[in-house]
Amino acid sequence: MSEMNEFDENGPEVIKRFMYVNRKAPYGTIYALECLEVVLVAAAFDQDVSVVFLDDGVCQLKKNQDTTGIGMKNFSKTYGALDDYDVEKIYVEKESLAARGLTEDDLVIPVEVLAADDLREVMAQQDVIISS
Amino acid sequence: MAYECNGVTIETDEEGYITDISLWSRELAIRIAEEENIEMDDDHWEVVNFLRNYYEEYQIAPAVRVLTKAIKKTLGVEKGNSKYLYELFPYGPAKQACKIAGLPKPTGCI
Amino acid sequence: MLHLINKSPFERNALDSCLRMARPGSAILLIEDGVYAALAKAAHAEKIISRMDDFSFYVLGHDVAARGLNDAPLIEGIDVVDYEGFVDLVAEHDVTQSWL
Amino acid sequence: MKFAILINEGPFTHQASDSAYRFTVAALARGYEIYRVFFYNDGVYNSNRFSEPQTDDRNLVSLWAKLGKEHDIDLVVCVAAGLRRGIKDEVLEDGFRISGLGQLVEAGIQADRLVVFGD
Repeated sequence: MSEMNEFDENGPEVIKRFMYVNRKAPYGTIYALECLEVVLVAAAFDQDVSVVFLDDGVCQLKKNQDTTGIGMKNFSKTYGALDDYDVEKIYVEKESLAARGLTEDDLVIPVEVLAADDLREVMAQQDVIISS
Repeated sequence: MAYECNGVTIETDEEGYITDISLWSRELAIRIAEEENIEMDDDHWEVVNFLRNYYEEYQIAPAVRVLTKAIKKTLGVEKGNSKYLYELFPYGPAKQACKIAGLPKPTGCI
Repeated sequence: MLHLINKSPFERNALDSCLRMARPGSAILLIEDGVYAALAKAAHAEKIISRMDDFSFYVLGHDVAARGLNDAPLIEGIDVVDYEGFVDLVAEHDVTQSWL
Repeated sequence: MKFAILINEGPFTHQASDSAYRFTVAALARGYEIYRVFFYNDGVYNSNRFSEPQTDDRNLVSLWAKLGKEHDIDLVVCVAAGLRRGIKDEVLEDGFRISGLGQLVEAGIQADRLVVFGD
């Protein structure tokens, strides 16, 4: 198994701003889980990483998920580890939350809630945008 | 591959991680450790228990650097460093400690 | 920035979200089922027509033709490109965002 | 200029892989370098050498393999997504290789442009 540091020869001279955009709800499709897996790996490359949740993507962070009845892994707990992985820029679009009747208090982790007008500017500053 | 433990056969994947993590037990951990030439002492258990608690909370086996940092936070700097962890688990805290703890392969391996 | 939309506006909200989140001055390219948003007579046409001043819109001609839409009028002002034009758009813009 | 491509859907069900393929061919025609094509999510199925579409249909698996060979393109299949879906070395078409997700991030770092094709 290769663990971190293997790619150190590539960096840190190139630091790019990577944004991972989540627009899909969890469980109905695998995209939310596999995007999270990318983010956990991406965290090991000394890049500027941010994660965005908008549209149905905000539902990934809903508290109180209980997957025992559907037999799938409850990976909403894993968002709590993002801080340990040094992923600190986590943005949620305000309008998407409101449209789904949710507030910041409904989310599993502390996030930065941004209005579309502000999130737009953060998105515009990225070098690489990976959507799933 | 499989482990025999208390008369029960416990299946693993190709790399020796048990495939049904609900079948883990302390006895099994000792069996896996034997296979890895590790004799479990309190220090090994401390790390294995830490990993299991981490998994319980976050549903992932942490990458090595994350594990090291998290151990440093809870158990102190003399244990939260890779030298200490590699002394306990010579083939790596991920490869061996997670395996012994009955967890999947760490998330965040490149 | 270049935004890629590959969803029909009748099926998903990708176009709506893109129009909400994209910074004016961006380019928006409709591909695959996204090309249905380019039809002048379709119910969603106004969404694009009303934003013509904010964005430059493009549509992938091969996807239009494949869907039998060469005989349907497209919204005036949308540029039709081929795959090489698609490549040029990606090259011209620093970042490409796909609205999957 | 170097391009990297991310493909998140398998062949046949979704047009993503077709679009990515045509885009890649056009980028090469324009003289750009393709730094890497990374196959993720169901995109890993693009490497399954046991795919046998009808003979009058395009075979994306062999199209990718052929294009990769002709232009020396790094075709990388994600190991984690692949294992989940039974895509291992035993079923891998020649010209593809299996590697970690880090290869996607590294492509994002090294390439000037990353284009994502998916659903």
